[in-house]
Amino acid sequence: MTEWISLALIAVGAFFFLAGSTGVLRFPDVYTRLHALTKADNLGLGFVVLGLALRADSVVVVLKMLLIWALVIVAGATASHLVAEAARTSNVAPWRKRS
Amino acid sequence: MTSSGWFFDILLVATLVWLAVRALAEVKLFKSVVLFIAFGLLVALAWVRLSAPDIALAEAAIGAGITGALLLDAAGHMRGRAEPYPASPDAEGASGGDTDG
Amino acid sequence: MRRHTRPLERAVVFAVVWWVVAEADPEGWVFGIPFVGLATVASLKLTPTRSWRIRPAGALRYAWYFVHQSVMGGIDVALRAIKPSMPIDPMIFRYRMRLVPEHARVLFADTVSLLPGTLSTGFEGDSMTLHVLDRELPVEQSLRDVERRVADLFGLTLSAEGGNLLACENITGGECR
Amino acid sequence: MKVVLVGFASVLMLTVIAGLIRVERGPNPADRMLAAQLFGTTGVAILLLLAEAMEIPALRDVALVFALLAAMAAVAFVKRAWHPGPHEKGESS
Repeated sequence: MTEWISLALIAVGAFFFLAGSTGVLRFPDVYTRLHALTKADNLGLGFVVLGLALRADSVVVVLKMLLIWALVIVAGATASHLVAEAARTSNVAPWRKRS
Repeated sequence: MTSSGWFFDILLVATLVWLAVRALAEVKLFKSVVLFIAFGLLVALAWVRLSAPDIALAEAAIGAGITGALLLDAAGHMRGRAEPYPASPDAEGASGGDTDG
Repeated sequence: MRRHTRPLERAVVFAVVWWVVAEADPEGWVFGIPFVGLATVASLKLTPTRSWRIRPAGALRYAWYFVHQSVMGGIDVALRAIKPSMPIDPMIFRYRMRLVPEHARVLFADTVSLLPGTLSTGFEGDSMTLHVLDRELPVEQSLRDVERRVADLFGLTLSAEGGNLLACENITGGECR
Repeated sequence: MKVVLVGFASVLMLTVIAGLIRVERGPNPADRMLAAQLFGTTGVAILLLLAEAMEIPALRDVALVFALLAAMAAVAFVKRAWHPGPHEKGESS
């Protein structure tokens, strides 16, 4: 039972990675791509970590994976802020929907 | 384990070769550096598949990380100093934001 | 505000991190003890004093809010990315922050980037500029919520001014209304 | 079941390869850089899956390095490689 829940969680995680990559490819400018990358991939990694946590041998392994996840979140959010700021200060124009 | 991961390994090796060629052949310096960083990360994954986690760690930290940062720094210094290459026939056309070497 | 160094507190934090990273391997302490010491010295050199503290109850409330919101954010952007119609309508906003200390603003910006449809793109004085994926989203309400949670986490009070959202014509700010 | 984990790792590998298309296309240095960031996050997930499937706990240490690397590359990019000059602004749409 745990086995199946674990696999289902990892599958959900893989879905978010797929959606994130789809966004990076489909979205029209660097800002919207950053949206897709930071949010979808961090959530995907979260689900993968949860799925693997269910089959981990010890609590400390779970803690270590959570630590890695937290590190990825902090690093990812900060990196996306920096890249977005660099793009903004050099006048990379954001995409606008044509109305 | 080694037998069931063949699909992963084929994907990895094919991408590695392609990245190696692209990183060397690319005219735009900055793009080449990003391709190199991606290449380093995939080389680390290749060491992982060869059950050599210690070498993978060194490759990720030194090969992709520190070398990548140094190359990014160097690409930043190169910008504006060297005359840009004659405009290459490029689908992106006048994408002004790029750092042609 | 009281400033403190607390070397021992930092060493304990680093020791716990090492214990987790070494997966509780007792042999790991051969390297662990010297490196916990080095990390403590390095952190005291880099940030000699710190003027902030974390309130445990506020941290729990923040963590719950954060997990909930980042799940919503991930689902939101994933659906927008895979829907064939790709429903996005981006807009630049400027938000006047009610949080004053720098550490709180950094946490605020990082949290905002993981909320549904918002991405922080830098600070300008007391304001933060952000890119929003869909102008129909209730951005002002969620930003005010995040600020309140961050203030709760650090035990801060929000300044009376600010907390309002302006829509900008241009990426570099310019005219905002 | 280990086979399924490697299968998921392969799916993630495919998303990494999809991200390479963004590195190729650009058009802006920032676009290429964020694809490098994508490899960081996805690489961590691949390594955690392989650590479980191949039963090598040390792979989680490699994942830890991958996690730090994306941030390091982004900082090096913003601080060092991207000095916006007056002649190179804007993005062709």
